Amino acid sequence: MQDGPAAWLARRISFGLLTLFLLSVVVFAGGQLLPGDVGRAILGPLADPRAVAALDRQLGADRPAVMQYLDWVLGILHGNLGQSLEFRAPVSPFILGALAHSLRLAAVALVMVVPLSIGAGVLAALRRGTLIDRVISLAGLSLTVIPEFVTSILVILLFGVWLRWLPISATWRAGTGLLGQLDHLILPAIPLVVVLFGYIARMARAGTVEALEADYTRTAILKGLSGAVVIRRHVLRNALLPTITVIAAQTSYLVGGLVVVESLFRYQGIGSLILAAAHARDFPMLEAGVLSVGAMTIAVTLLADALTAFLTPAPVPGEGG
Amino acid sequence: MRNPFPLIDPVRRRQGPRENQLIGEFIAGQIGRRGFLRRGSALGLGWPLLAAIAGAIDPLGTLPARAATGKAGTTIRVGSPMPAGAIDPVTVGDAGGLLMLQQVGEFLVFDQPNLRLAPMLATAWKPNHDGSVWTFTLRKGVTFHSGGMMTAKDVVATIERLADPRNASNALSVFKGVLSPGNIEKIDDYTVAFHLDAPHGNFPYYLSSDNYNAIILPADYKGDFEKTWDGTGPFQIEKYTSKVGASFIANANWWGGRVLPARTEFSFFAGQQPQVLALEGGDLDVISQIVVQGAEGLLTDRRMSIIRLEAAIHRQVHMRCDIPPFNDQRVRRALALTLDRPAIIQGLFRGLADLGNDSPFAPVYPSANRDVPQRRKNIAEAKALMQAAGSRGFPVTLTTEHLLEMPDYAVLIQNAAREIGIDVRLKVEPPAAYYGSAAFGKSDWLDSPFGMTDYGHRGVPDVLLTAPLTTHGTWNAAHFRNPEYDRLVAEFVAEVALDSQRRIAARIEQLLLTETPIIFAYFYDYLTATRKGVTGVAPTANGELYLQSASAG
Amino acid sequence: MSREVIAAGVVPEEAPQPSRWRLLRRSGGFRAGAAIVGFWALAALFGPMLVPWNPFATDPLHALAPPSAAHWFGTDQLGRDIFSRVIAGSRDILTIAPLATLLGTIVGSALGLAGGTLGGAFDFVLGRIIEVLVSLPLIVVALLALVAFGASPATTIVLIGLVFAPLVARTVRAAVLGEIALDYVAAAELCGESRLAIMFVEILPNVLGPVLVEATVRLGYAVFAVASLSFLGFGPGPPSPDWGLAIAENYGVIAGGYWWTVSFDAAATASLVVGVNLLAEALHQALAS
Amino acid sequence: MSAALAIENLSVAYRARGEEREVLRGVSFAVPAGGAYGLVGESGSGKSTLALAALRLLPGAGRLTGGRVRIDGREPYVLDAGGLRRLRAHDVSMVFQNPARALNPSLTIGRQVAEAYEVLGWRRAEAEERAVAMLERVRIAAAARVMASYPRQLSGGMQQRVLLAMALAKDPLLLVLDEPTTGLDATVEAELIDLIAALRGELGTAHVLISHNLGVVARLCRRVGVLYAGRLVEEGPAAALLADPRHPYTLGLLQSLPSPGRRKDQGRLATIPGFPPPPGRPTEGCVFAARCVLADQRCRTEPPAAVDLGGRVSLCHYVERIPPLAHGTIRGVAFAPVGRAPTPAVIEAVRLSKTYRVGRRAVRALSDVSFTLGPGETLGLVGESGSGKTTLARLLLGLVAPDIGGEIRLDGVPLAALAANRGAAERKALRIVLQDPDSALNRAHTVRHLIGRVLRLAGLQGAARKRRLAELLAAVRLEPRHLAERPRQLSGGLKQRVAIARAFAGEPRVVICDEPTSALDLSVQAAILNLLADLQRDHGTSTIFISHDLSVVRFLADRIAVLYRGCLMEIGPAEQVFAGPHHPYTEALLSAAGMPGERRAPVRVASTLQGTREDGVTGCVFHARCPRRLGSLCKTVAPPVVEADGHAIRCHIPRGELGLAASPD
Repeated sequence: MQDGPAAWLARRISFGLLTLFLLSVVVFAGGQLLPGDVGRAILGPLADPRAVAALDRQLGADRPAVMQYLDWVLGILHGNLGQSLEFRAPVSPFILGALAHSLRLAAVALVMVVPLSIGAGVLAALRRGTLIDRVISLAGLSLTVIPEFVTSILVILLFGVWLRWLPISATWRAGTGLLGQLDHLILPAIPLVVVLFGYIARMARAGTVEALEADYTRTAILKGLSGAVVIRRHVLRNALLPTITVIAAQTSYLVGGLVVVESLFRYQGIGSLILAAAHARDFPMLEAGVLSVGAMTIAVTLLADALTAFLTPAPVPGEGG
Repeated sequence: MRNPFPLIDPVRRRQGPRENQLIGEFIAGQIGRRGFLRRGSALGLGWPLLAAIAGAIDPLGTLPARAATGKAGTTIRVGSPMPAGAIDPVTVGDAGGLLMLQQVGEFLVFDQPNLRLAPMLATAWKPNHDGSVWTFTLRKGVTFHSGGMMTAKDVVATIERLADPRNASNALSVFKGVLSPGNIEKIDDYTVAFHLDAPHGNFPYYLSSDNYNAIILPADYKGDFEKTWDGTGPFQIEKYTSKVGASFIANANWWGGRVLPARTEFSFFAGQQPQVLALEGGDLDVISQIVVQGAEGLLTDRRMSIIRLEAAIHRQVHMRCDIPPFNDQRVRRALALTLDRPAIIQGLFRGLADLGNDSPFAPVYPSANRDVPQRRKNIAEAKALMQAAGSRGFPVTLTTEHLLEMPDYAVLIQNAAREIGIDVRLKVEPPAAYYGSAAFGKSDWLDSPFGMTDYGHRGVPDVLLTAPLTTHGTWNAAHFRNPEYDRLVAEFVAEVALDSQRRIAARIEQLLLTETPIIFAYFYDYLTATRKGVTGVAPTANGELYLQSASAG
Repeated sequence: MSREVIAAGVVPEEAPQPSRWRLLRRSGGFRAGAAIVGFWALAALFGPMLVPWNPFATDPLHALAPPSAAHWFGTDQLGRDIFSRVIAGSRDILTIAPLATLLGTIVGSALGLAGGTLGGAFDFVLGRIIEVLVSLPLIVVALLALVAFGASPATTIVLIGLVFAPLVARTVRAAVLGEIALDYVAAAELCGESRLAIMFVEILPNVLGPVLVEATVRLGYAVFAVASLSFLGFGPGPPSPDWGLAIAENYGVIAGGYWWTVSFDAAATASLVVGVNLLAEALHQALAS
Repeated sequence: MSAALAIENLSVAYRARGEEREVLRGVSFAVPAGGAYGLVGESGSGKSTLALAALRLLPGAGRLTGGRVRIDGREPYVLDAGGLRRLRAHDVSMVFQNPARALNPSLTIGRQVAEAYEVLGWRRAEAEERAVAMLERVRIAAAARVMASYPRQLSGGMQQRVLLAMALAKDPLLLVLDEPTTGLDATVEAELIDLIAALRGELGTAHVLISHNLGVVARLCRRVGVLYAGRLVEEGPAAALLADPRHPYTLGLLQSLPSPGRRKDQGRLATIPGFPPPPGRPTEGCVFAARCVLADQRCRTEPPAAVDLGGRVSLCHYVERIPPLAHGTIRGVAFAPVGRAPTPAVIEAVRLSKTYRVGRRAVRALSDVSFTLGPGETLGLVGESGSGKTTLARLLLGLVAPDIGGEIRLDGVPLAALAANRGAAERKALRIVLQDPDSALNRAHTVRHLIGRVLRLAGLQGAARKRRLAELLAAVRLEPRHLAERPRQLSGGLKQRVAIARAFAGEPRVVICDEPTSALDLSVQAAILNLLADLQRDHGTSTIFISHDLSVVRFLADRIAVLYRGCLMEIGPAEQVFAGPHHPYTEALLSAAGMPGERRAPVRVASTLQGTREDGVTGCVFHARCPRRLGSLCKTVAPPVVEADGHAIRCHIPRGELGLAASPD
């Protein structure tokens, strides 16, 4: 926060916008390399070439690519995300719907994993060197790297097919209450919890160990404060700060990276939407999907940095020298 | 419902020409069940014989008349493929899209599972002397969901819309060279005449449920089907969410009588695996179509029941006849002889398929000829042919799509070909990349010397005979040019009478066995899976699902 | 002894620190990780020759047979021996993942070194590229590229490598900035050493520790990504015995009781990634101490 | 009244990588109620472990292997958790070396100090009132503002005062101070020492002070114990022990201190050969035998018994042979005094200034400094942290460019501002030896590469290079076997020798030494100072010796310059600067750096709250803290520079009235 919070915020936001623009150009360039064309993608392989040409003309997919990109950018400036070629309908309802789905699943996963992993991390630190510490560290370490589809299949089999406790497909029937929706989201959230548990627990443990061994904790103990007060007032506050950044760093994965889980649990998240749009060469949908994930990640990272900076005010400029 | 004809053929051998003529017309659906019974008895055929033939050929009778047996008012939960893009009767071309249309829309004629036509929105249809003009009489008292009555002007407008090239209709490839825009004549409010470009014996199939774009829409349809969902069928739209699912409610004033279930719910799936798990997990009652490969679990699961429909779904393994290494027909025949077809059927489909005899005439087609000897695995003959052709084996790349069981079938071909020295390398691509722009020179499908392509079920073999094999066929991946073959196919297509169709079929099958441009190893059954206790679910081999008499008990 | 000599007196050395390599070898995690990864590496190299059945031979009549004496892991839908395929299946993942990581680490380190030492515009651009890539999930980037360029081992390697490069660069850049703050860099500059010499002779040796740790961590992620990509159908095509592909083809069947078609491939994938991660963790501990 | 702290036969060991390493063995001493006991020892002697052991604060790996500790009769190792907590809440306190890390960064000072009172039972409001009172008692100005600020907003001195307040809140029986003032500026250290002494008088708390600085211990403690390699080698009344040591190690320590007036031309410093042993090395016999002048076979095999000398104890077989050693003159080659006339100056700095931009504010690190350096001459540069001495060094080396108007001339020829733009010869002429050898030497390279590279860059090849390398090794007293080793394998002293060898490798004209010895142990420091003096004599190199330690500068420097907040306060021949007249700031520095045995009237500067920098001040930068301030004159008018035979002073006060040093004894 070298030159005051307002300037810092402005700088970070401008960087964010620049990155988003860069992102849209990269996606536009990438989009051109997709094989086949929209008309063929909709009408199917055996459709009559004349029909394909007519459909391309109708959708305007036959215009030069740069024109399509410029129109799309103009649209963005007027706040409309453009028209999906494949569904011939405005893109925004699809994107918002998919984003809402992804955020809901991400929220459920976070609500399950954050307290669990931070609790485990702090416990492991408080009991460092003992068996429980090794078990938590090893579990965190190995679970984190197991690909989601391995855990998902295990979870589907165990809870969905054999025990039948929870529904397998994560898409709830229209009109089910919040609790009903939650019921559908627990199974797909489990693989995410398994992946994220390791990251957060390890960071929480490292932070707590560092705080426990810090001099200011020794000062607190020497004041004769009780163990609980020392932990609560001095250790935890400094220990859990870095975990905020770690959790924020998982945003792009949590929001857009769950293509595997979405396909297994039949859940229409933003990741699958982007992949489908790529297959169908639905350029506006693809661009809007990628940018929404990008914007979401930048926003959350910005928020996390601001929160961290707020909790530990940076040194006053002009110190030392 | 196995192949009905073995039962009938011995009977027919004992009948005279006129009786056979009648049976042929009844089989070809040119006369209704009651007409057959009436004229058959007039010809002196005994009542028990007539009933047996009628029962074998048309067990369902006209669909609606079936007695509904299950519990009323239930909700049927169906797993179906994800529709590709917007639901639009004119452009739809994928299984997911057609299933949605078919829930609300109806066709003039219904192509039953036994490939027999039954009246739907048209009560009767008859050709003129040479089959170049077909006249349809429409059913009275049919209302659209939006309230209007269905009359000839709606039918004319609908078919006109499909035949017009400016409308990017998927049905263009069906009507090409058959029906041109402007030749549809409204005789009166309930009669329509179709003037064809050339005589077609099987034209009614082109307006049947076989051609999924041909659901009848109101004349004033403006192209916004996803908002109106306006059809005449037993169900009306309740809610549609693209990429997620759809739900329909019973249509109280459906012309076909009572609709048993209160609601039906469709959930869209990107692949078969999640659907199988959902059915096992109790989230679904029905899966519209499953393929044996990957769903073996359902076949042996006591809690599930499988509906099997014999069908003409098959894989065409083409070998380009115009360039080496397959320009010599002896090499092509040698390769065809390496395949152990019964073992392939057992391995890939658990036996749920018919043997293919390297021609489009699937056993399910009434016009297919039984007498042509079935090709079997014969390595000795194959090696002899290779010797005769002066070839000691060669490397070649088999290009195919990553779709259902095709990659595994390619692996089986790879191992079989190795027995006569042909070293096959596999190139498996996503379907979109395999088809490319679906034009010669710009598509792996049409350019590769050795390729495998998936073909869906069709009510009649006509399109399968013309498009992939005739000299100017648009799908002629094998680059097969044989004037003799072209002449025979033109003759077959024009023929109305079933018996003459079967005579021509025999000569076509014989020609293709010698030339073997394309290997047809199997025609696998169309399978629908349901939970035990779910009754009245009526699928058809081209992907439709009639649920008006279904109940989730 | 004159005081002069005493003053210069022989000096007792500090107890030499136990070499990091011996420290590493003693840690349990390293031994376990090395055993697992070693096994799979051997399987990848010599597997196809040693396995009881030809992984590609099909036997449709004995498809989906349960584990038996003949077929230890049972057979798959085409009657192929699953045990042989699991052993042979390690070859794909163990060629693509390490090569991708190698590419990513080399390019990443070079970028990180340059970014850290040059600073200014280059560093700014590098920072923005890193931000773009971090804001996009790895899987989505991979899928988009594979859809565009068509899935082949080469594209996968280049793709994962280039996606990892900026992430490696970020770590290396941080380490380089740490080194630049030390005086020996200024001392080198004063002695007139060239910028390149400073980067590669002075700084690089001290940054190799973090690079090595980052590389092993990236290897874990690479294996994770390659397995996921082949599960989604973008890995090697049939008839490859690749684990992700086998799981994708068979997981629908296990509900019907054919559990063996998926469990051994899944166990193999899980064991490999855990093994690699144990190595990374042990290395990290050894270098950090 | 039982002793505030009684330690009998205490032994402590650490578990590291499987083996058990003993750090303390058989330490016994007692501190009466209200007493003041000093513990002296170098790094690795175990003094901090002793303090932590006394309060049962040993880290996880540490373990008490023998002996008993009693605080006011109660035994911390016997008390249960509640008892221990009560002991800490009411009777015992400790203050550590690094104040910044001992305060919780995310809580305000007020919260942390009030907390100490809340433990005693006061309610929040009452506790805060008492906290403010205690802050004022430790002489913190604007206590209310400090209560609301965060720890890192305070200077080192301020932070230590807050910790002291926290420690004394409970009015403890025993206060343990572990290196409380190390790392602080001399003037700040002096103020803190006075404060601690005053508080002990007022509160009657027993103090145990741990330090490696004999001066500080002499000023505060009545009794002193000397620790070496985990054993109390000597113990007794402070004054007697420091004046008349009865153990070779204590004697060696005192002799290696550049005592007042000692100068390089009067002969080399006495050094204790070798280096302090790393903690936990098992030794039979006397621990000091390896480095002791008197050591013989008996010392190396038979551990010495404690010899009682009446109120004093010494752990040595030959106690009686120490006094004669103390009075013998130390032979050694004296340094020929350098020719006074610095004709033509090697280095000439003209009006050097440097302004750093920090965010929106400009901080003037150096303003208008000019001086000359003759061939073979040593210029001592003295100043506290923030005085700009390091900035000056970086300017000379060309690592940083001076503000416009400043210029550096080598042999009369102006040098380019940045090293990059200077010629190879010019770059070779200036070399630097830095404070922390770990940072200055690339830890990945061997010693051969570190030194050899400079030679290669200087153009020496093949045989010439090998010969030069051997010469340099001998010059810095390194063995050829060290060539193959990496910095990680060498001790602090050895590493600094390598750095020095590298600096002298290219035959530089000027070597700048920036605090070369402040990171080293006392006994090792002397050897390095002798080495620098030798090299300078042998190579005729001019040196600029930067340090905050006046005694070290006095030993080496021919001329001394005093810097304060970027301004040159005083410059002149070493003797004249030490004798006086002094600039008020120099006077305060000299008084703060009081040597053991030197009586000097305490002159203290007023302490100001860090961060109240008055930039752009027109008058003297020292006016805010100057005890001899002439009202508003110093604040507004820039002081003139008055020069008399080479000794210039920048001050308004006429030379006659400036302070003079007391007669050196």
